[in-house]
Amino acid sequence: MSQHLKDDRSARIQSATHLMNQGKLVDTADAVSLLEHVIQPGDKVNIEGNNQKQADFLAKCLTQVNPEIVHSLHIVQSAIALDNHLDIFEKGIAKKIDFSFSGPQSERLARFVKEGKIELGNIHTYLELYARYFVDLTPRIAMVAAVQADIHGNLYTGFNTEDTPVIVEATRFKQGIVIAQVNEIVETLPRVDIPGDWVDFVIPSPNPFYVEPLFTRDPSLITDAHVLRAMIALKGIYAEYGIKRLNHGIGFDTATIELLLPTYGEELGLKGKICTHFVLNPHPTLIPAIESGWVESVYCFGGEVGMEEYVKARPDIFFLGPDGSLRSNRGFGQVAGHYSIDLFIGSSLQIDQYGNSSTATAGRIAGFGGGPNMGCDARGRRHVSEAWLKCGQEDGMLQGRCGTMPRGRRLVVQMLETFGEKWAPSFVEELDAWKLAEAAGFDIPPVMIYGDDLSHIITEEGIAYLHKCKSLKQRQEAIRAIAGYTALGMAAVESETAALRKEGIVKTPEDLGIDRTRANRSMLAAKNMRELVRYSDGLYKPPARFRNW
Amino acid sequence: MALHNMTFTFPGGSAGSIPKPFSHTGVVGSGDLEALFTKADLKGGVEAQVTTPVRGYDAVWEKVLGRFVAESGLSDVKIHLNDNNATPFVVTLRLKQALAEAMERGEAS
Amino acid sequence: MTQRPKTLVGKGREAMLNIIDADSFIDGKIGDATLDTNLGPGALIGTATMSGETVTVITNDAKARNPRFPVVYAGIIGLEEAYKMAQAVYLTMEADKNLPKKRPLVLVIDSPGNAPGKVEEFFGMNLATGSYQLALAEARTAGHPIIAMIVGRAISGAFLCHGLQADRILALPQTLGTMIHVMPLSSIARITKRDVELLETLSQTNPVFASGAGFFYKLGGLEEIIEDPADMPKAIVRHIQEIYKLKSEGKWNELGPCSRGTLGTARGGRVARKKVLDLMQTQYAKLEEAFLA
Amino acid sequence: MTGWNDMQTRSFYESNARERARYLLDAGSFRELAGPEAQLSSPHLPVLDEAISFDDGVVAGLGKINGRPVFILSQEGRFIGGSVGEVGGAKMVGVFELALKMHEKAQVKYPNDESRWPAIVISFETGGVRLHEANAGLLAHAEVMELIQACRGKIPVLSLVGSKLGCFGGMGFVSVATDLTIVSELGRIGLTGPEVIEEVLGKREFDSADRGLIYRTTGGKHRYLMGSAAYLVEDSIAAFRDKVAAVLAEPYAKIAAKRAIGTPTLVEEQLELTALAAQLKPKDAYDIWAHFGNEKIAKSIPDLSTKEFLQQVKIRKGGGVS
Repeated sequence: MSQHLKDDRSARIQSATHLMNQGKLVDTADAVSLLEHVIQPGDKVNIEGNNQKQADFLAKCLTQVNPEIVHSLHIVQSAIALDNHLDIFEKGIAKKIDFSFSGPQSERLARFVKEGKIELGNIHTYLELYARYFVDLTPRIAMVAAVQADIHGNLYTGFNTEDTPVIVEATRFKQGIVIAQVNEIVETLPRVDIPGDWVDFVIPSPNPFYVEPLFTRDPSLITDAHVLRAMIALKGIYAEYGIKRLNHGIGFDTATIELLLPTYGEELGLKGKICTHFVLNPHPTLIPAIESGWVESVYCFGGEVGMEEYVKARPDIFFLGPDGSLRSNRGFGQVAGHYSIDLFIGSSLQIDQYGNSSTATAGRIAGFGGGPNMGCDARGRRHVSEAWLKCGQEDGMLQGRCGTMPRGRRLVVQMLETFGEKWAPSFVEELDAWKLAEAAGFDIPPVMIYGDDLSHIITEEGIAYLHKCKSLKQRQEAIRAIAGYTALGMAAVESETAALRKEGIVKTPEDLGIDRTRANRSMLAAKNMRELVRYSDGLYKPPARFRNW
Repeated sequence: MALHNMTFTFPGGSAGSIPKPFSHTGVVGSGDLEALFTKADLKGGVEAQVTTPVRGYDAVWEKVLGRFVAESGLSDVKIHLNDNNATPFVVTLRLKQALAEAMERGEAS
Repeated sequence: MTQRPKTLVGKGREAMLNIIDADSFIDGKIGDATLDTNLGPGALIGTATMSGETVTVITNDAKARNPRFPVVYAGIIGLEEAYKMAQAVYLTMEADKNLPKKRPLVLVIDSPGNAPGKVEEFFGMNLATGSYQLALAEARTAGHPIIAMIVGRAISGAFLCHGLQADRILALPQTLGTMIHVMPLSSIARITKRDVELLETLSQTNPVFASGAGFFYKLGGLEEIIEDPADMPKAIVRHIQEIYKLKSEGKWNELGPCSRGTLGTARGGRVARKKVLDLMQTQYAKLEEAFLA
Repeated sequence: MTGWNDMQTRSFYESNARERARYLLDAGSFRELAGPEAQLSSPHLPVLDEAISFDDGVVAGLGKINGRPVFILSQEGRFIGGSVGEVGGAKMVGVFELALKMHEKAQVKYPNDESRWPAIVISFETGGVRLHEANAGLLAHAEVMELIQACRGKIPVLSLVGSKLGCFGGMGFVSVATDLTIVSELGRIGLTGPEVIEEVLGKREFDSADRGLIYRTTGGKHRYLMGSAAYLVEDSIAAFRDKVAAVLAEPYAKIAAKRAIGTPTLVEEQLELTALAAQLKPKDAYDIWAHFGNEKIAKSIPDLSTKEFLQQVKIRKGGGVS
């Protein structure tokens, strides 16, 4: 009985040996047949779907299996990104899902859940899901993507390693089966990212796997409003706390901060004092800061299309393999983001009166990705940094929880305009996430960052230093004070706001000594993609749709 | 259907009117607006006229403009805004930039 | 019972032959010069007579297809066509260079557009259509009467290229299938994200974006609508005589594109244009002295 | 606020229409005509619920460049794509009419001093006709073409293209019909927009999302290499201004000698190029660049800086079949 998983694995592999030629290679044409041989009904299956890299060929093959042979699968994977990822539910091939993030498929996913086509397990953060791979969501079958393989199954995942190590390790070490789609078969790999004896089958894919240039922000789309918010953030938070170790998210707001370092940051004399160590993808907008000597270290969750050569040429900054190219392991990236950064800064769609925020709307199940693991105070953290300690010492409610014991605190910052597109208010009494929870039958509303983890909010009205508040009531007042002309903001009481400003819990741009009229695009270190390329000495090669020359 | 027009009047402050006969700032791009300040004898008051495709936010416009007028201390100025979906943030930003330009003496426009 | 006139859309050659004196067309010939008739087959060009007087005719031939440029067919004006048209205008000027009386150019119009191709953009379709327009504008001021006769489609860039530089523009009515516009309302609705029904309603009272000869008439976009195709030769000859007269009297501001701007205001169609021009004149008058000092 | 000197180093591409108009001219010399204070916005947009602008997206005015009177027109791409409507179109017409008027007087007053005669500078940023008032916009194009011809032999007319939206549609031929065009590598000039070409030819033949391809097809470097743009300058207001000033210091005949179109000889030259187009059947602009002697650098041309490009490139001379 204790041999069951091992025997089952051997039997499944045995059933497919006739498809193998030359070591572990299986012909592209036999891919569907292979899946029908090794996958059994009810299996937990991971189709490597990452934030960026996609095992798209295998995802497509899975839609083509005979549902009478392969059905009722339980999909456990981080990102639901491709149409094919949901097509298998329509065909009955898969039944249940546990995942992290579903950006582009979020509307369809919500519809499928509502129509009963999908049994929804849980929505996780990346780290949570990886953790569960090793506890109760271990894949029986993993279908991963790599750049190159040899006939022995050794894999080179290259620039975009992302989830591959964690998936393969969880699967193979619990007697599961690992299938890899690879862009090409070579004799010698530049480096081995996954050892061959952890991989069972290798299939050359007809096209290179799909990678989305998710972190490329064209500076020409940055507005004066972004510039003002970035100035507020730099002066009121980065400089104030001396933030050296941090994460930046995907949006234009943080891209603007990156582009203001060599200009406004320089002017404020902050070089060397802030933004020295990043945990983030290789953002093209970070190039000017790197080239101006601001940055000492960058660890990446994944790659970014076009940044390959640039990253390779900056071995002092990025983490490179022995072959000289980037190794990006999302598992380690998320751990670094959870434990070793002093500031997380992101944007949200909505913030409620208590400071809880969410990107969920009634018709979309978007998931969480990595945000919550960085957008929280890491309760298990014990090492000290200046910024962390200062923020903790300012905590207005710490005494109520810990007595006289000093404790640090991560800065968790939300940066947003009080109104979004089409005058949609960013500050609301109640999050739309409640409506989604009701419609989709969740136990609790999906919250990206909880109010008690949030330390600061930046809007055009200024900064609310929420962690300084001594009560929930005061936090609510502080939120209203910077909520502008939204209904919530209109409810602000002038005398309360004045008191908060006096206490330094709310600061307006004027309080911070920021001249709003200087907030314009001329402040950007690079105003377009071409200037980013110039900064990189021609090493950055943007994808076609971003190249305007 | 037709563009939405709003007119508001505010009590003026003590800073007086603008030095030039008129001052213009901004571009009516998507999510943006232009502001035209004109010197006018309004018995110490300020008048603001807004033209926009956006409806249903008259109260917000009034607040935004009222706060700007109060903070600026202007009087005897007519403000015209041609808006194309600018958020209150952008409106405030442009008003402040327009004021800075209007108060500048030097070069004639 | 008289036979109801038929549409001439797609029949530029037939329309042109109906306009000129019978059997008078000489393909490719202008003065002593000869055009390469293989070039730009969509542009049918030659010399003919009207009421016995020599004219140059430039016609869109929708039946021709350019073997070298695959997007040029059905009356589309391509690179070759536009340069050939420009060549014809210069040859016409050359032919009458030493004569006091300059022969008319009659443009027979039935084109859906300029060639929308990649190769055209590489080499510059803008240069080709611009060349022809400048040539026409030059010929006009050199004394050649230029008449544009819209018999089919006069659409957007094609109309600008071939037609709008004329001294006078005449058109068959919309009932005969003529199409004059930048874009059909359905496309305007799609691109401007407006309801097509709304645009249709608005176009009843404002001619500024609607399609059709009547609306262009109101805007001063054309001088006259000729109800019956049979009347085209007579009307063209009449306009040619008027143009000769106006030019001899130096009344240039009653001819050509800018005069149609004034005409548009007079017909109640382009009122803002005049307001702008008047204000600019007034403001300029106050500045002129300082700038000439 | 930012002064004239600071604005000189500003990106031309980034600058709005009024900034371009004001800072191309001598400091403090710009006088706007039919400016925003006159509130001459389009009468056709409100019924369509489309935002209006007090300048209708065109800045018209008068100023000086190194002392010479210069009429200026500057289009604003951010306002409905820089499209030409009735009011904006009329401003263009008005500027030409006034320039012709001033020219008459100037040549009487200063018969031997061209440097005191007016010039016209147009900074284009447009996709052509404004569909909301399409017919009026179309007719305005024809008027401007008539007036460009009317200025020939009298008034230098210069086109500047280096703004975000480039210069397309009918304005594509208006710009090339002037005496000469000054571009930056970011400027784009054409007739048909990329989306329409993709619609006609298919995505395989022309992918309108491939911005590099669009630049190779219509961008400043290509237009300069092909000879339809006379000068290629860096992307700054000063670079454009300096080139305009240098051009306007030349006698008119020398300026007009740079024309891309408008003479029988130039038609013959373009016809030769058209024959080359038919023969070469280029898939990409690279093929054309290589044909004109740039085989070795063709592929790297897009990445070259303006300076490197000007040093290395071989531009087309005369006709096409060489």
